[in-house]
Amino acid sequence: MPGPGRIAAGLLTDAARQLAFRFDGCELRGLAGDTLASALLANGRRLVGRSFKYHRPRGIVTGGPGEPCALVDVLGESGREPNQLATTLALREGLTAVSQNRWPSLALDVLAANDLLGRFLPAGFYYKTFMAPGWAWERIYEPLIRRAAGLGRLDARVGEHAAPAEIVHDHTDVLVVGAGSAGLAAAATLGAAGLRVLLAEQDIVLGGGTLLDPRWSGWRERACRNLADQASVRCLASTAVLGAYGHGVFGALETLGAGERARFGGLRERLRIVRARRVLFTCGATERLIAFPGNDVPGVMLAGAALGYLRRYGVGVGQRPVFFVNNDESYEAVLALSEAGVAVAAVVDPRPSALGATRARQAGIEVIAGAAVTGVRGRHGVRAVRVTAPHAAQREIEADSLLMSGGYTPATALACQLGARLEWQDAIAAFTADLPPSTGCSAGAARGIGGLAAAAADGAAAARRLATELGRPAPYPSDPDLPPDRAVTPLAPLWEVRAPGKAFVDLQNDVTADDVRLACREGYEHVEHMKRYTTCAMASDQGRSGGLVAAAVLAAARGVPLAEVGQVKPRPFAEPVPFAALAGGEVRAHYKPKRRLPLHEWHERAGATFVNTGLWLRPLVYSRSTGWDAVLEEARAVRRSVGVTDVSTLGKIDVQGPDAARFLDFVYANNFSTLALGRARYGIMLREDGMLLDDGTTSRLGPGHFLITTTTVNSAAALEHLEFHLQSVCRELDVVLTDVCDQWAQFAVAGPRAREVVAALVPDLDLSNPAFPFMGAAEARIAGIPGRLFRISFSGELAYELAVPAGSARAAWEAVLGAGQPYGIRPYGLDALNTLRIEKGHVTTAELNGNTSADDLGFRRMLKKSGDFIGRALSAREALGDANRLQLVGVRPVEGTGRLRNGMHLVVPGSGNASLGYITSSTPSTELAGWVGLALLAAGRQRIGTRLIGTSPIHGETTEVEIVSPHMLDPENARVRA
Amino acid sequence: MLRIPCPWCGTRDEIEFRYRGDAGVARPGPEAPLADFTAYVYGRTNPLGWHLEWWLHAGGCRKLLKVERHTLSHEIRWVGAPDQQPPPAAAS
Amino acid sequence: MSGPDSGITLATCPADIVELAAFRDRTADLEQLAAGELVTLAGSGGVAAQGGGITLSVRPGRWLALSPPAPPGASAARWHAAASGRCAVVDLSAALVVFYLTGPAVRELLARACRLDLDPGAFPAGRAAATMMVQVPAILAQLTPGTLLLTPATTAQHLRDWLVATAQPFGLAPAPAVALSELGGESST
Amino acid sequence: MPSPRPSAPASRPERTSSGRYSLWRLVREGLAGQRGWSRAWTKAVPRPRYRVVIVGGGGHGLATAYYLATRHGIRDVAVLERGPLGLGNVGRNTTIIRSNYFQPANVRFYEFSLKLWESLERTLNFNAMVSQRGTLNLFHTEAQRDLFTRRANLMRLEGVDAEALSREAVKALVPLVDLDNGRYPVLGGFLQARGGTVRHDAVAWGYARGASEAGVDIVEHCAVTGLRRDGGRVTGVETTQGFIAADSVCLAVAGYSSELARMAGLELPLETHVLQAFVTEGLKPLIDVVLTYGAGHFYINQSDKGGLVFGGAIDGYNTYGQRGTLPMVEEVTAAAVTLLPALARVKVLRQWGGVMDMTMDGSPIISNTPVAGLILNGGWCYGGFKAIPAGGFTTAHLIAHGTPHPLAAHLDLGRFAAGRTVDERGIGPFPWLH
Ligand SMILES: Cc1cc2nc3c(=O)[nH]c(=O)nc-3n(C[C@H](O)[C@H](O)[C@H](O)COP(=O)(O)OP(=O)(O)OC[C@H]3O[C@@H](n4cnc5c(N)ncnc54)[C@H](O)[C@@H]3O)c2cc1C
Ligand SMILES: NC(=O)c1ccc[n+]([C@@H]2O[C@H](COP(=O)([O-])OP(=O)(O)OC[C@H]3O[C@@H](n4cnc5c(N)ncnc54)[C@H](O)[C@@H]3O)[C@@H](O)[C@H]2O)c1
Ligand SMILES: Cc1cc2nc3c(=O)[nH]c(=O)nc-3n(C[C@H](O)[C@H](O)[C@H](O)COP(=O)(O)O)c2cc1C
Ligand SMILES: [Zn+2]
Repeated sequence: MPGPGRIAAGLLTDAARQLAFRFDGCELRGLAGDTLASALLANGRRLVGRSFKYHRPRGIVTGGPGEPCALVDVLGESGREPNQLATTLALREGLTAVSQNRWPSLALDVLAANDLLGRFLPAGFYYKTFMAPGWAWERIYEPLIRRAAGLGRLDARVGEHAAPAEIVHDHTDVLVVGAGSAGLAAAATLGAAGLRVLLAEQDIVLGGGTLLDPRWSGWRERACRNLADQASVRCLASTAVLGAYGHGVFGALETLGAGERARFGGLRERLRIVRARRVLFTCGATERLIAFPGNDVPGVMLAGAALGYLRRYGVGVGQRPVFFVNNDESYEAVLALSEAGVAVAAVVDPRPSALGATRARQAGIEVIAGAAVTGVRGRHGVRAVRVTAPHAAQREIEADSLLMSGGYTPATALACQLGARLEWQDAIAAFTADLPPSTGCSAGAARGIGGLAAAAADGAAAARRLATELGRPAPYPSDPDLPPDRAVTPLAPLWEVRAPGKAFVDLQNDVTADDVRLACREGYEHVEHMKRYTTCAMASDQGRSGGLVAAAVLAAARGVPLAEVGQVKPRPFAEPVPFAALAGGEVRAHYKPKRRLPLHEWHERAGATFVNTGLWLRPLVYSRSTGWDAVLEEARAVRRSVGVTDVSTLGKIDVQGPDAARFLDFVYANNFSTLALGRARYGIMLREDGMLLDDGTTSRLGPGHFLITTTTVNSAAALEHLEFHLQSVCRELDVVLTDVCDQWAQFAVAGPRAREVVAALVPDLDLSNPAFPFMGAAEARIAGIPGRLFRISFSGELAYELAVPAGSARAAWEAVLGAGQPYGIRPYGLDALNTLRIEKGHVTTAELNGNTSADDLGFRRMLKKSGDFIGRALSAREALGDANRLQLVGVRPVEGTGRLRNGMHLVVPGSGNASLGYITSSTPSTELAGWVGLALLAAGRQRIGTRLIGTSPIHGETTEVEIVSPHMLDPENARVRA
Repeated sequence: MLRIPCPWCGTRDEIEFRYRGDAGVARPGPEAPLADFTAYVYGRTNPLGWHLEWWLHAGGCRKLLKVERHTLSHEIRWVGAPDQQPPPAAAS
Repeated sequence: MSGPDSGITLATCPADIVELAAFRDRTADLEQLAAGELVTLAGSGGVAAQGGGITLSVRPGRWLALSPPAPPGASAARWHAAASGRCAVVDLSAALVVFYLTGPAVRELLARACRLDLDPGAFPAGRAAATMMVQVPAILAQLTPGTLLLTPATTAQHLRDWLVATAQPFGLAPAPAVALSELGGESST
Repeated sequence: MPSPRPSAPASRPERTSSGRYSLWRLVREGLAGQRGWSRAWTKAVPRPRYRVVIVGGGGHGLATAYYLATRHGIRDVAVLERGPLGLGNVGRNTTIIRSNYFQPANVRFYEFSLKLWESLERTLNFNAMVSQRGTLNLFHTEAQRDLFTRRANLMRLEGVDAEALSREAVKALVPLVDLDNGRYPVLGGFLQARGGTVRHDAVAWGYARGASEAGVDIVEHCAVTGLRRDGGRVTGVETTQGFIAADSVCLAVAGYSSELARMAGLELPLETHVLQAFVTEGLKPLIDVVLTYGAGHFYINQSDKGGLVFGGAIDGYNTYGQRGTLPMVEEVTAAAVTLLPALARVKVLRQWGGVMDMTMDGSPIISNTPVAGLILNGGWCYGGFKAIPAGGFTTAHLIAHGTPHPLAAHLDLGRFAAGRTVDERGIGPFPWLH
């Protein structure tokens, strides 16, 4: 067997399959089934890392997810992954790990000097210095501190595509958290009652505490087999419940084994979102440390963890351990190790007598009762242990490891997240949590029940209660052969041994008992203040093994009972979780859906450059070249002859019903009941606060049938706004709203020759002005396709909008191009559309920015004089009439060469820097000389005709501009009516 | 995560809904003075406790729901249609 | 866990889709209309397949009527004529894309995006629901042979790409388009 | 958790001074076994009356007290904190300071705050680790670029630093950024180099120590349960430690503003919403600026301790629950992995929330109220940490003079009825959308 420490057969290890791995460069061997930690211990490795602040040598302290010290960086296919727990990291062939937080090497670490300076670096020292000179913090102190702080170093190798990740949604009657004896018994009971059960176990195997006691292997195997046979029960090993989120929702992280991982294309973890009617916490208890000088020296470990290493991996922690324990559970570890042939040097037990001690003595092990460990010799590893007993000289016992246990603290974090109250239990010197009954309950060690048999019984009992609550009274599966629990002597609380030297309460953040007392002395005496001042319990283990100890030290310093001090608030996540797992698959290229136009492929082939507008991909310009030339060519084609553009992204809402007109009158600031059949009208929607929400044309297709169009950007908001008001304020109205955006492809054909082009497509419609005037709307067969025709114009030219079912978009579009060919028709994109509308003084969301009122944009006359509508009342507020509000104006450079920019501010020449407003949209003009722009300007309308300075400091540009009417092109609207 | 029992669709995750704010405020009639509209738009009781609020089931049936929810425990004790009122038993 | 061999088949199902929405308290009119057209309207939250057509209801007072593809607008026009103002008729044939999923692993696949409880006990054949999947609207309708999935046309590719990618581990068999009539005439609910 | 309220001593504790902090003192104490340190602030027991009672021992309450005592010589002041001080939003925020705003009046207000931050350590003799590492806002559309250009230009006109960065410059500053990130490519960024972060807890402790030193009574575990009025005027506060009379009462209770205002019969234009934050395990230096994503709700910076601190948008429904939720985890981490794919394997450690007073226009309120003598400091939304120095400074001015400080005049309560709302992003009266 590889490694001197491998003294027995392990439950999880396969002695026949050796694996080679590297740690800090040296080749080592372990067994299949090992964790990195068990393999290192088997190889007699004690020193595995350096601590956060003092850079003290550190070893492996626990056997699971609560590990504070044995964090390593792993070098793998995805680069260098920091902060991996050696205690849960499954060993694999070729695994390469390096220790953290040391330079140049683990054995020799320069910053270990901090340890010698330790007396000058107490908790919170940095709040008291580094204050002058002011500039020095960012340049000198902070970089030093930041480099020293932090644990692992990230050096990720990022692929082109998102690494596989997935979120799975689960539903169950009862979520059972933890598969120890309590959880297994509970799941069996619930399953027997026919309830859907999800049993989540963080460990790679089910069993919990039963894995540590061979007498239980038979029971465990039967229990697992029985569960596997129950259709309504799902058992998930390697699945840690991360957080409890209320309404029966839990997050859980499933870590995939090699097989699943391969099947799911390299998927490493899977986030499960579980919805459960009830939860049963059988998540056991975590062992806690004891604070004594040197309790951080490599070789000092939790006793329960040592038992775990022996049973699970057949690894003996050290050849000559001393135990320092205050509870009988830990004697299981004492006896197991000695039975396995390990020479236990001695057991130090603060209690004068205990059943466990008697059993140990019978096994020929020395137990020093009523005693305490007051120190440890050895820096890179335990060499001897100092023991002080009353009326006895201090002893130094040669040893290579020190196995401690201060007792077990029920795992209450998840219960607390559900609002459980903590209750102090003297018997176990810890808090238990009592859940609001409607959510579920705890059982077994999780509520302080000692002993596997007792826990199993407790789990089954709790399960029966839940089953009854859920209306499925459970049968009584009598469990005859539970191995009996041994009688135990209660533990004697022991938190700290006061003696010279650093006694740690937080092994990762290097917080000592003295730091806690200092915090208290300085007034940081509330447990949450102490935490934040000392950083105790803020490390990656969240103070699992030391948090309560720190609280106890604080209680002693304050002279109040620990029950009064309480413990720091637990939060998700129960275990640190990779971003990738939380994010799931909707990242990077899949971050948001791509909303594609019915003609997306056509635009692509036509060489369009696309732009993101919300989810939409829209053709910006039919050219790959950025710059204005291509844009102006498209725009000029419209001004001179004819162009066609795809406006299918506009929101389209179908409105039907007897009260449709009344509804529109209420949601629009202008009138629609007066709109004639077959006509369209431009409308503005306000918010109740009087600001513009959206604008667009609405057409009347029937007496009780309208079609609303909204801006692309606001379409979702507008639909929601309408649905909300229809179902609340207007709920007496009989109206049906339907989003028909995806049903219709819509194209604008614009330009002096638009009529000829469209006429060719709609032979059976007379397009002459009298027959189909500006703002006409009609059902029509367009190139044989049943569709709709509107005579509306955003470009300021004679224009028609054609709507056809999206499935026929291609046919219609090509028909338009065909009909337009004689006139040199050109498709134009969003940029050209923008150029055209700016010249015309038409607004878009750049001007409808949520702070502009109808009056600001020159729509005052549109407001209904009579009748209520959304936004009417608050439009009357004094400040909305203020003449100094920002109003819409046009802007043109005085010099033909002057350039405008969006975001340019307008200031009075020579009178300082007070901004009077800013340019919202600008473009080179198709017909006017130079640039034109729209601006929102204080008292803008009064300033028309005056000159201001346009300034863009970040570009270092200024231009003299003239303020003009926003309608810079064809102000008398002759073209649209042509 | 909230799970909202939609009377039409059954209990659904919060992400399917769009919050629409306090359902305790009613829009004043056309003749009401400006002050009433100001209160309607800006005044909120914002209680720490039971709150009557609008949720639009945009990701489901697109119905507007009136929900009575506790703003600290997040318990939902009543869900109804816009024209319904929570039973007096529930009313706080 | 079903193995890769288990398989999922993904097909499109071309159909005309017309939304029939009752006006205020006039659901009766609509049922009358449907009866006239020899169509059974599914119950709320249900789907009913019958005589080559399918109706489903995921919004109170509204039904989606799926029928075999006809020339653009024809199906809607037919309903419109028949309804003559008794209810709102809206053509959504081009607005929604219909996918059809079959195979033992379909529920496992959908559980990776759909937040509904699709357990046969909770979502048996005959049930339909509107929800969200991978950030886009989705209407699920459970038929005995398989699952219908309706989704807006402009984001359908996003959902399709996801279905194809996520189905791989379960073994995806692409299938030719299926006709509505193949989806079992048997009526449910 | 059992109420950790310490058994109140019978007699009032002597006001102790924590003395001056300095490197030399650290050395002396190091040699003397750290015995010489005393409480940073005195744990006061309330007197029956004060000239000014400030409700809320958060950033703004403590800063207000500090400036009242040190700038206006008003020392007869008590800060009443329901729990232990500084565990509200000041103790749970993502610590970003900046002055890049769209409304001129806001730029001036937050810039004044930034100036106060720049000298805070020396003012307070307490190192709050003000770290001007820069705040970088990325943009992904032309429309966003125009908006940020408008803002940056305004800042420059107001004498505040702002610069536009190219894609390349963004990459150089934060190499982890995936410029093309598959969906919404980064087109560039806007940097305020003087923006940065501050060690949040230290802000509360530093102001508390300063105020206590200057004679203010800081009373913890004293919840205000009622506001006593006489006619239209406030006369004092009912508390869990009895009635305390006061000439003026200032509410600085953030998320609880409505609850307190209700005690005076007032309804405020705000709602309480939760904003969440997250932190990863400690890492060696990785990100040197405060970075905000423009195509989704996500921002991130690295604490001096090494944890990546990040957050997103508010949950979007009224709540007083200071807890995190799953949908927000998904939303924020998805944006994180999209913008910074290198973080994929970094482990998120903890998730929490804070409840904030979201106003109807997204801007704060520093104002007199219809109740004489009752002053409101609130409506801080998710941006009130950076405002603590200026908020305290201008609120102290308002209390001392009765009239608003010019820099905060636009933040009055009357603006809603009058239509003078200060809506940074034009969202409208929908707090859950701000
Ligand atoms: C997750 C998160 C991230 C944030 N990030 C930033 C950021 O990056 N930058 C930024 O500028 N801002 C940020 N903010 C906002 C900022 O934290 C707050 O706006 C600001 O701290 C609020 O002011 P405050 O410190 O006075 O509030 P708080 O610290 O909440 O103080 C209010 C105090 O009043 C007390 N109180 C309440 N009721 C009573 C009562 N009845 N009696 C006595 N006392 C009472 C509370 O206990 C609390 O201590 C963030 C907020 C959150 C939650
Ligand atoms: N080291 C030891 O000797 C030891 C340790 C624990 C329990 N025990 C004995 O077992 C008895 C009770 O057994 P039990 O079943 O109540 O507790 P248990 O410790 O046997 O089982 C609890 C299980 O819950 C799992 N778990 C914890 N948090 C989890 C999470 N967030 N998500 C998923 N799984 C999680 C643990 O991995 C463990 O397997 C105890 O009373 C004690 O006597 C002994
Ligand atoms: C800037 C910042 C950094 C933080 N860093 C850590 C950390 O390194 N470790 C940790 O456990 N918590 C960290 N926290 C979270 C706190 O532990 C705590 O969760 C938060 O202050 C909210 O308090 P509460 O969880 O007790 O309600 C940090 C919080 C903030 C605001
Ligand atoms: Zn619904």
